Amino acid sequence: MTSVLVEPAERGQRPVFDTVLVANRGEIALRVVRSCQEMGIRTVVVYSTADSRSAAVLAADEAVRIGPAAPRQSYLYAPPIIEAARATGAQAVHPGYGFLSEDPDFAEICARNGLVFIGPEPSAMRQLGDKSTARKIMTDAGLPVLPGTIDPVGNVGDLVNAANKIGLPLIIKAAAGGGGNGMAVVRDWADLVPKFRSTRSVARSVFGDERVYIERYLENTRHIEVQILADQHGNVVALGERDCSVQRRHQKLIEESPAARISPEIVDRLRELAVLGAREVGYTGAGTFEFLVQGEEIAFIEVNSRIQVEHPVTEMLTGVDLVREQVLIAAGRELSLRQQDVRSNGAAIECRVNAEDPDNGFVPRPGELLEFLPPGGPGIRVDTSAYAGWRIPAEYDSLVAKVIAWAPDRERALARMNRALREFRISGERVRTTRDALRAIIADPVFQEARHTTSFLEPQGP
Amino acid sequence: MTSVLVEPAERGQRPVFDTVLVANRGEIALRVVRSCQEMGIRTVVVYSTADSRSAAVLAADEAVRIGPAAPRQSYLYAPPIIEAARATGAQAVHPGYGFLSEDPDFAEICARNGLVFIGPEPSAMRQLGDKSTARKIMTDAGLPVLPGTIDPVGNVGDLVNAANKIGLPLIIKAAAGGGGNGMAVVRDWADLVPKFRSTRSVARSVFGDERVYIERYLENTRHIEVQILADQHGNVVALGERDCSVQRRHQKLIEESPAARISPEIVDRLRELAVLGAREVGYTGAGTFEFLVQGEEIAFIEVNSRIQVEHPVTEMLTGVDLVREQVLIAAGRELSLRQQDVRSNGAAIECRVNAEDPDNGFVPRPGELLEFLPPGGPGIRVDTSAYAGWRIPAEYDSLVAKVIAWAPDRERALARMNRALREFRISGERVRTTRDALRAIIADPVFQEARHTTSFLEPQGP
Amino acid sequence: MSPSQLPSVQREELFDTENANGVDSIDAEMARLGADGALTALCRSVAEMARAGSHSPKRVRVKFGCASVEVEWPAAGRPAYADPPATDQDVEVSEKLCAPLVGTFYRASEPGAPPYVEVGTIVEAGQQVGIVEAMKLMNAVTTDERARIVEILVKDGESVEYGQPLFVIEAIRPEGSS
Amino acid sequence: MSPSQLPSVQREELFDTENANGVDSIDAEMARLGADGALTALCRSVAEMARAGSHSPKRVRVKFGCASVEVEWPAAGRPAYADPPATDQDVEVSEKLCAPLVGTFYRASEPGAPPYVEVGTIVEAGQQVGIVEAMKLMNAVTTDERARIVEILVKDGESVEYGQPLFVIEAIRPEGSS
Repeated sequence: MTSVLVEPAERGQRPVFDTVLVANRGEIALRVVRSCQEMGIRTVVVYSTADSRSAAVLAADEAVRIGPAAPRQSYLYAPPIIEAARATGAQAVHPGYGFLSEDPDFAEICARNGLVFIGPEPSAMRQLGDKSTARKIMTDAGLPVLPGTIDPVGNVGDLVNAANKIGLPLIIKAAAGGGGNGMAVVRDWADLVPKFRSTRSVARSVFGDERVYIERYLENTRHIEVQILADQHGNVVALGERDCSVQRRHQKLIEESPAARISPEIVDRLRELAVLGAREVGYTGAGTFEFLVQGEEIAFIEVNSRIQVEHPVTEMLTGVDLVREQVLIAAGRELSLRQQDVRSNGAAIECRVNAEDPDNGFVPRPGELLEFLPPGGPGIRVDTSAYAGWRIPAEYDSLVAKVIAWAPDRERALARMNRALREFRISGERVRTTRDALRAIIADPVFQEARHTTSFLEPQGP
Repeated sequence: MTSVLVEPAERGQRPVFDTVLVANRGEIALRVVRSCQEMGIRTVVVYSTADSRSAAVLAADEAVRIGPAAPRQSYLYAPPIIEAARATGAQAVHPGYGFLSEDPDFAEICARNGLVFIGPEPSAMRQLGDKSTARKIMTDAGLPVLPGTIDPVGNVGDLVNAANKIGLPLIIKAAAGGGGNGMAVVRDWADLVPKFRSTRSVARSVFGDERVYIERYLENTRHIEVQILADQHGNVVALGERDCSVQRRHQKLIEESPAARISPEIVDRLRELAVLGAREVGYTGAGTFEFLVQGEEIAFIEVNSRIQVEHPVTEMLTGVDLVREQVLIAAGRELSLRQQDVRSNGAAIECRVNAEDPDNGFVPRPGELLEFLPPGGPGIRVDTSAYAGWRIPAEYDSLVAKVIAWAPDRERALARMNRALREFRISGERVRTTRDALRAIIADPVFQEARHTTSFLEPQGP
Repeated sequence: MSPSQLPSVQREELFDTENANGVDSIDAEMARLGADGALTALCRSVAEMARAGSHSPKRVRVKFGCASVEVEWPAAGRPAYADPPATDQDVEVSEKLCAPLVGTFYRASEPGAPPYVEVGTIVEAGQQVGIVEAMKLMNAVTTDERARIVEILVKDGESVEYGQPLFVIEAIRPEGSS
Repeated sequence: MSPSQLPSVQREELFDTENANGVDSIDAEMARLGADGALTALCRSVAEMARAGSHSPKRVRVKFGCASVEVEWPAAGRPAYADPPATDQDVEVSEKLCAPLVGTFYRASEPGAPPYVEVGTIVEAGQQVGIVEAMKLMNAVTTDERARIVEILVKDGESVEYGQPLFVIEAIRPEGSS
């Protein structure tokens, strides 16, 4: 069944893509399908055998089974995805987040096969994907980075020299790492060399790249990021910041905007820096610049060159459909939005309801959902691909639903989120979720008064 | 389980109600529960035996079964509702829409029992509930009304005299009528007396009040209404208009705002008239002034002295929580919003997904919902009390879910609504819904170009 | 009665084929069949009636003297959140006296007065056993038949909902019936 | 369902003949049947009732005197939207040869060449029966065992998904085996 509507905003303009292939799964695949359908674009969703009845597959115009459940043979495996695009006549590929979304090789394979990769140029992705290179470029562009090594640390001698200059605590990071993996915090000189060795060893086995670098580790910081959009015509717009300080296992659990108790001057500065950085690498598409903020101190961490899980927070505040903008930018359109047109209204917060056990280190607890009744009503948006009777696959990440609450101010947004989480009926055999843990965080005076930092859920530090 | 949050916006202020009783069912009962919970107010939902497992009952802090399925013995029957309020310690009663919401006697019973009725004063409700009286008052206030009789028409002689002055077509309306009942359009002089007699007869038997009046009938009009809020301190604010021209059986099916192709001057005039009329009757609470618009001609029809089904359209545009405002006004608070603060952003449209058969005059087709997967994602709000496995009771109205779509402009709001309706999976044994009929209307060029009128779905007129 | 209504089948309804008061003779007849034969006859009837319907039954309960058998089938393709049996049916359970409306339950005509009934009291058909007060009106709770009060479920002065069970009673029937 | 499938029935519980209620003649008759006879009668009743439905029962409750046994089976019926059996299992069905990856299916080595197989062709284990082309690479489709081609499900040049059935085959095993 195809949409009966021609995308109205495109009337009289040259057509955007006729068909877009979504190379992802879960809620983000459905999210991309939604924007494409609203634009009058036909959608093809690829799926593994574990996702046969996913909501994205049900909603798409067409679906192609590309492999077994194992990501390496399906969502991480380029050949069947390209083949599916060819077979269905897709002109563009949206990679979502995770999987192949930040893989410059995949972007190049798409290009070689005549497919538009909906994301930045492979060269920009390649530079930003390597943390050492990204640090170097952003330092050149004038972004503050934490004291640390620009070049990877190759041996213990260099390590000790650099560490002496930087001081403790410091963090050892794999250059190829990401998503909370391949990093270790050193608080004691005795741990320096052993943690250096173990991190290199992990980096070698997990990322196939043993290079690590070190930098000052800031305790009790806030993690603030800036959403940008950049077109192929040199226009870069910062859409606003998101505070993602509530994390478990270095992974975000709650995101909100505006960043509470962060001064407008700092926020403005972060936006300016993000735009500066994006121009420096010739960034195109939607992207996120991540920073640590401690008092008046700002430090650039990294760029995520894709759509973020938490992008709806910004959409709720600005009314901008970020996935739509990604598609338009990839099609070569000029941004219709200028910096001075960006309006942000009220406050929004996102909670990630994951199939995890908060009482046991947030270990995944997937299974079949017997009861699934997401919240609704005023100010509530839910992005999910789950439904009652659906089995959360054990093979992928544990995100089940994103609940986003908007209200005129932060306090009411928190009250609304609390109401929504309370209303959310979700249960299943063996399934446990973060729902109640999220409610507890929302109700915590530390969070309510915005005195939380990245160590809020992990008081002993990572 | 009670909310762990104190309503933040009320901090340091004198408390609003501790407990509110919701004297309604279905999605509006859940809607009221939601706002109350966000305000830190405990909620009690009353329910009939047909609604034991309704989503409102599940979400409420407490629920009291007040009678069997028949409305006259439950939702329309004051004694058990008052008793339930007493037993649960409620201080206020929210009547929702329909049922007892516009019954001044019920409002008085509440007052006599020490309960705050969340709605206008009984005197205002009484005046506005009688169409003849309302016409008189609004004419005095300077609102244009269609040529017609101010006083009810008592006999055939008066009827013919009045009809000669007014001309054809005209409409005969029961003074006590409402919701599309008790009205007849006369296009032919031969029909005048028979339709007068039959309408009186219907009015007598249905409303227990045979008084009818007549007025000019406008064909091909737009039905535009204005949402107002008025506090007990003389402040009246108009929050914006809604176009509700798409109707079946004189009942609304699609509502949107802004009213497309209606000049800003007309919209401004309607807002001014609504504020004028509200001041005239000393209106308090949330209310809606309904008008017919044809070209530059405006005619006041009636006031709905309660929350409307389509109130989310205005909430999406303004960010104002209308139910919250109702509660605050009933508690004696002054409106925090002034006319100059009202901001309206983008375009919103609501579609009513009813359990009805569009191919057979929209007759109700309730039953058990086997599949129920409402849409989500950006710009979509769903208000429903349904879920998979729930049986839509045959005893009540056929509304199953309200889907509201917001976007920066009307064309994108329509595209978004089309996407959302398409995504909406709803089915059940014997159940039929308006989903596909709504999609067809959204896709109709007449509607897309906003050339529709109240006779859009009934080209032959009512 | 249609087979689809089988879940609420009462023994009397199933076998009272001749007249409303013929319970004795049917019971006697059943007794003559012997336990085995009677059970066989009973279950065959139930099974046949169940098969006759266009839908499968959801639950069948057969009560026979001190023995009862209840079989419940899964709802075909019924998703989560299925409604429990409607309360309209719950309140029809003959062994309970339920509140006729929302209000406050009282066991006596006024404070300090002796309660209408105690556990073990035998009441006649139509006899008042309690009061539900609503909106300052006293609504008598009465029995339909001669019965013994087995249990009093609600405390004096407690709020009750519509249809909330107040008493468990046991009907007392003429000798020979059960 | 046969009585032997009644899991966890405690015979001791069933035959607690101490009866709180007055034993009428039927009950006395039941008692006289003895433990075995009564059990048989009850189980037959259950079995008969269970068969009345089109599905296996979800719950069976047997009450006898003051003893009761309730057995509940896990829901066999899945709720709406249940996953169909995973395709990982589908592709293991021995009677079908499925696509090893997404691509274009070809019956012959090149355009104009004779097809690898036709319906009725008998192929040896490991023999190529078709090609799935993906990313300009030719992936051979082969059989695991000696078999006869029963049906060819996909046309030459058609796009196929991962795991999509291409051929129906029938294994040919040494005589004596089936």
